[in-house]
Amino acid sequence: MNLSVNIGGLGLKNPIVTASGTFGYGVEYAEFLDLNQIGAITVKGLSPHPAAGNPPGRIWETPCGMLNAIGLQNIGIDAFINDKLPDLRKYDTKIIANFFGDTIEEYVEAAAALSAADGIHALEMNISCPNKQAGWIAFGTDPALTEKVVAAARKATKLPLIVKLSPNVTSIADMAKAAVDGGADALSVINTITGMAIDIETRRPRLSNIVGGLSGPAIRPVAVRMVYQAAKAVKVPIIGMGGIMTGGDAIEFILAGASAVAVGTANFVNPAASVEVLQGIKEYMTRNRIDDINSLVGGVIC
Amino acid sequence: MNLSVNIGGLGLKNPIVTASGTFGYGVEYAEFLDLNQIGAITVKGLSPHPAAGNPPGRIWETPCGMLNAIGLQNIGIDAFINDKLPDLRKYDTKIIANFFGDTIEEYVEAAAALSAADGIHALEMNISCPNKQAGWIAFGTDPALTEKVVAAARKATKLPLIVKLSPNVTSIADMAKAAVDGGADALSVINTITGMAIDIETRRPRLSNIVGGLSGPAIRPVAVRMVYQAAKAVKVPIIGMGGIMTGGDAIEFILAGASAVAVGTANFVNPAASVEVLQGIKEYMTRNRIDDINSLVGGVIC
Amino acid sequence: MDNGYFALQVTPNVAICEPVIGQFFMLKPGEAIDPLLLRPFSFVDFIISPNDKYPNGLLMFLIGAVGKGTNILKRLAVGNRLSVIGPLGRGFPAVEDDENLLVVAGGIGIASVLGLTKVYHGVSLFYGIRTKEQIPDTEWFKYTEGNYHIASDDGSIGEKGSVLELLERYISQLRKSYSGKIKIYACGPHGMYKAMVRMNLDAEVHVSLETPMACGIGTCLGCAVETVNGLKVVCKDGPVFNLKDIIWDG
Amino acid sequence: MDNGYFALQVTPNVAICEPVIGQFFMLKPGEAIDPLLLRPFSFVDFIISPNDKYPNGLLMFLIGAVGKGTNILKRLAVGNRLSVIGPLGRGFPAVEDDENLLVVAGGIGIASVLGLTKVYHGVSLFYGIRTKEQIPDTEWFKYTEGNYHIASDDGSIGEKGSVLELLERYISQLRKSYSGKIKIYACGPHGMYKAMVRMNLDAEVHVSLETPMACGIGTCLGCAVETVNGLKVVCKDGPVFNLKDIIWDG
Ligand SMILES: Cc1cc2nc3c(=O)[nH]c(=O)nc-3n(C[C@H](O)[C@H](O)[C@H](O)COP(=O)(O)OP(=O)(O)OC[C@H]3O[C@@H](n4cnc5c(N)ncnc54)[C@H](O)[C@@H]3O)c2cc1C
Ligand SMILES: Cc1cc2nc3c(=O)[nH]c(=O)nc-3n(C[C@H](O)[C@H](O)[C@H](O)COP(=O)(O)OP(=O)(O)OC[C@H]3O[C@@H](n4cnc5c(N)ncnc54)[C@H](O)[C@@H]3O)c2cc1C
Ligand SMILES: Cc1cc2nc3c(=O)[nH]c(=O)nc-3n(C[C@H](O)[C@H](O)[C@H](O)COP(=O)(O)O)c2cc1C
Ligand SMILES: Cc1cc2nc3c(=O)[nH]c(=O)nc-3n(C[C@H](O)[C@H](O)[C@H](O)COP(=O)(O)O)c2cc1C
Ligand code: FES
Ligand code: FES
Repeated sequence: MNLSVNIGGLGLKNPIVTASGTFGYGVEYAEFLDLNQIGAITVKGLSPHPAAGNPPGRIWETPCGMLNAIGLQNIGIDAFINDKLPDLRKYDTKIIANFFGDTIEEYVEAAAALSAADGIHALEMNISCPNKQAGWIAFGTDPALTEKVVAAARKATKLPLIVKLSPNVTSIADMAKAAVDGGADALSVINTITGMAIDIETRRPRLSNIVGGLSGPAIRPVAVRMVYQAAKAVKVPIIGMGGIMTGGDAIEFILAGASAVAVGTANFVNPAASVEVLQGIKEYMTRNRIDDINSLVGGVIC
Repeated sequence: MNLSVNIGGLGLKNPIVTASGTFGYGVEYAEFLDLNQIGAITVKGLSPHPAAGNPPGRIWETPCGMLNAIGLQNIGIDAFINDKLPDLRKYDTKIIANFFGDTIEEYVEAAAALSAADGIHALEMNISCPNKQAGWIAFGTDPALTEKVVAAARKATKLPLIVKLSPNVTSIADMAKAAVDGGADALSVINTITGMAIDIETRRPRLSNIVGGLSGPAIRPVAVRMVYQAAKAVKVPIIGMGGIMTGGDAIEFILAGASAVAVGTANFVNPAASVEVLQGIKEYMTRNRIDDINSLVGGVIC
Repeated sequence: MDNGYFALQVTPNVAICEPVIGQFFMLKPGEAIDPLLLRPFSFVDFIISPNDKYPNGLLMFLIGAVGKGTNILKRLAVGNRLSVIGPLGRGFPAVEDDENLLVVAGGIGIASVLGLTKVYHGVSLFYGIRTKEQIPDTEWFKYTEGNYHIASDDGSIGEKGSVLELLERYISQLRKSYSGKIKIYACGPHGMYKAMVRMNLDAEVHVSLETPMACGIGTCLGCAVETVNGLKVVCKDGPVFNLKDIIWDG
Repeated sequence: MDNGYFALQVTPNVAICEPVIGQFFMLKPGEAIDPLLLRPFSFVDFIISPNDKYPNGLLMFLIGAVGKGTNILKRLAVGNRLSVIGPLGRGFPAVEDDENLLVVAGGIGIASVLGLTKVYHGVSLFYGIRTKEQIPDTEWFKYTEGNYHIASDDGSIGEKGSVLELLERYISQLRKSYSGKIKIYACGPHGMYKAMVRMNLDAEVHVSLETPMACGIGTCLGCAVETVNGLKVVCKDGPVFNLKDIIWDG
């Protein structure tokens, strides 16, 4: 059974990736599962300088989902490279560094700094966090600006560049095209959907940031649709994500057009979710006599 | 306790509305609840001519939600006026006629025909159905076209004109402004979010239309956020909807900025959901010593 | 019963209308919002006249645990509460004295038609299943007075093969002595119905259709099927339809 | 027990590490995806050494049914399976022999600190509740050797009013004879902690914080609190913090 996939130059032994922000810096999960078993680990979003993130009131559970407004808290690229990467290098899995900046210059700075480090196999560019200010959000919602910031980062790295798209847009196809025009080797689809919850007793938003990002099974139908639409719009491979809990969910994304899948919120529900999703994929393939996972990609019959 | 609200000229005895497409033509629910108790009934979307809708494979349940691609099947405006409206007139509740057309001309035709009938108190203009073709979808996603089609319908009716917005947009605030600029007296926020599900055994989409609209509790955080953003962008009253199951959910929308709320998918789960939501609102007001529901509108403390 | 099917007894807390075989009820699996929608189920039997033990009668269901909702129903304990709406839809039409009724069930479809054997005592039942383990208590076939015919995919019970072959043979046998109207009331997978269409049986066939449902009362328009008379909703215009009226896709 | 609190016993199917009082476990209410996330709970007691009945020991929880997840836990039947992660976080620091420990609980906070009375036999417990009905079995207070002080909002048990007043009086009494270090280990609503800050108690106060959690292991960064040393995550840096380190908003 062939499970290996190629994501814009990044070869993975299997299509299971962990979603950024839901798997820490990876090493924290070593006690719950064998990290060597998963295709790639995407680490928490990194910025050139450490970021404190939003004040408390950062998560809230909603029907079959959760809102988060962590605000991209992270230890910064230098600390990641010095303190976390040496440990990560010990595992036989690919490391995808998710990154962001507050300006185009910072995106370039981040891409360059991460590319210089040893043991990072690909970059995932986050232009789609719903917890940032209106100006920033345009990176992920205005196609012209998307193309511009992606092109700038593209020049700063030779690593496979994956651009992570926001679902909070009218046309995911247009955004996908803009990212590819900017030079993306692959796309991650989708980041969280902007949502809000209010405590009716205190009348305050549940999140200090007022709005946050919705993730989990609740958003899966939206994510599958966007993967389908993005895959029809561009030729680069797609990492599909949004509410994947089981192998069957992963197959749904692959049939819709994803070449790999990322497990996100499910890691909180079960720290070993990623390997269980992989197991489920294998069982499905065995049951349906499928030799090569790549033969399923985009296989939905419409 | 004052529960009455005014939605752009439409006076309701209480803020409970039924969402279009989830309450049939209203009369079907008379055996499950006292229709006189609800503020308004919004009927299934009507078009100038009867419409057959999409082929079977029209609904599919998803985590805490459901996808539908009914495709706006309806008996047509004439049959509604002749066969359903006489029965509806017997009830002491307001009737909102939800309508759509395939072209601007048809929108105008529909608005005019419904305005001429006796017993319709307001029109809700649907420019936001996710099961229509790309061209049609622009009515609800391109602000310029939104303004244009709303302005055309505006001229065809003297009834309060409520415009129902699509959540499948980058900026709900821009869409809200466009609808108000076109002459909307009020807004309904939100229609369903476009989603997709695939049967991994047959590899076929669960819906014949491939994509459909996601509704139910899963989408509530997105709907609350959009009501909040729309309410900040425009001054007209908003009917909030999306996953309301309980009185508490309704209060969340009201605090976010809705002047009334619509109960949709919940009617399928419990045909008497609308009156139970009303009951829950009353209990909340009693417990919190609130005399006037209007004092809660937009009351979230940010 | 541990053959994949389980029995569920519901004691309504208000009086219910007497249901017709082929009608169904919507049941909510649990109080949670996931699964969100009620699920449609036919009844296998009911007690309608109030008695001391069941002041509002009793509804009996036979359910196959196939997914999320049915598995929750399976785990219900005595005393758990359920939301129930029904009886809904249109059941099997009445059979006249001069008509010959044959009942056909495929798999869990037995749940929808078993009641016919009680109403029409001694009627012939044709039952197709995958394997012996799946069969509910044969006690259930008592009203057929021994007049039942089983076929299983693996031959572990009854004849090996398709129950439709048994049916076809039975009909040609019957036709030797009987020229009146034969009615077939069937419930099974849609594939079985399509096979029946191809067989062009010398009988009037009524089948109970299964589609996903949301409202169960004809308002959501979600359970539509194509018929020669245009789109119909299974929950209200059906679930029982004349087989010849249905337009099958693919 | 029907006072809003219920007891839950969990028999792990693998050996667990010996937990420190103040640590917690994440429990998944049911197999469903709604509620989605595990819920954090301290333990009131545990058996760690394997015995015939409990080969992997036993965990005992005391839980208030306040919402969706806790109500599902309340309805669990013997034999139901649960996902459990733990012990997690940092518990209450060890108390030295020359220190005087006082334990304070508000409402269901008793669940997190009751274990201290077993570890530090005879320690003084201060317990504030709304009303008599809420109180768990007084049998639970046996390790205090009678040294417990109750206050209720409605005066239905113990003194009427705030348990913090009892505490304050007790401390000033104690100070007449004792000048060493007094440590207070507390668990209760955040309002109680803020009141303790205002009272400026002559003691080192450690409290267990409660926030919504997703991962419970420090990776989601969702359970952050502001401290004088910057943002900390409750699940890993806590849940026990020195009260003076916490920055309260509003
Ligand atoms: C009128 C009617 C009467 C029925 N009577 C019975 C009965 O007496 N006993 C019984 O066991 N079942 C009966 N069914 C089928 C039953 O409704 C489904 O098995 C049930 O809804 C599946 O729910 P689930 O949550 O377990 O499955 P899901 O997790 O929702 O899905 C599991 C599988 O079931 C299929 N499915 C989903 N909804 C339906 C549906 N409404 N009908 C058929 N398949 C569906 C899906 O395609 C999927 O493959 C009846 C259906 C109808 C329409
Ligand atoms: C370290 C720690 C230890 C705890 N130990 C215990 C214990 O031993 N016994 C016990 O009964 N409870 C304990 N709690 C609180 C318990 O986790 C919450 O009561 C529970 O998560 C609520 O879940 P729910 O689904 O019933 O409520 P929900 O339906 O999710 O919400 C109901 C209410 O509970 C509040 N809430 C939600 N999550 C939490 C949370 N994590 N902490 C506090 N309040 C919350 C919400 O604000 C809401 O008002 C502890 C919490 C923490 C963080
Ligand atoms: C708590 C949390 C933190 C996240 N942080 C990041 C992040 O730092 N960078 C990023 O690109 N995406 C981040 N995401 C988005 C996820 O990577 C993923 O795109 C999204 O959650 C959808 O997948 P899921 O439903 O499986 O969680 C975060 C999600 C969650 C729930
Ligand atoms: C089965 C179904 C049919 C619908 N039909 C219509 C329609 O005809 N016109 C319309 O404007 N909205 C229609 N809607 C959208 C609802 O009115 C509502 O905006 C949406 O479902 C969100 O609310 P809810 O989550 O409470 O259902 C339909 C929704 C469903 C589920
Ligand atoms: S289930 Fe709603 S119309 Fe049939
Ligand atoms: S709950 Fe995830 S960091 Fe604490």
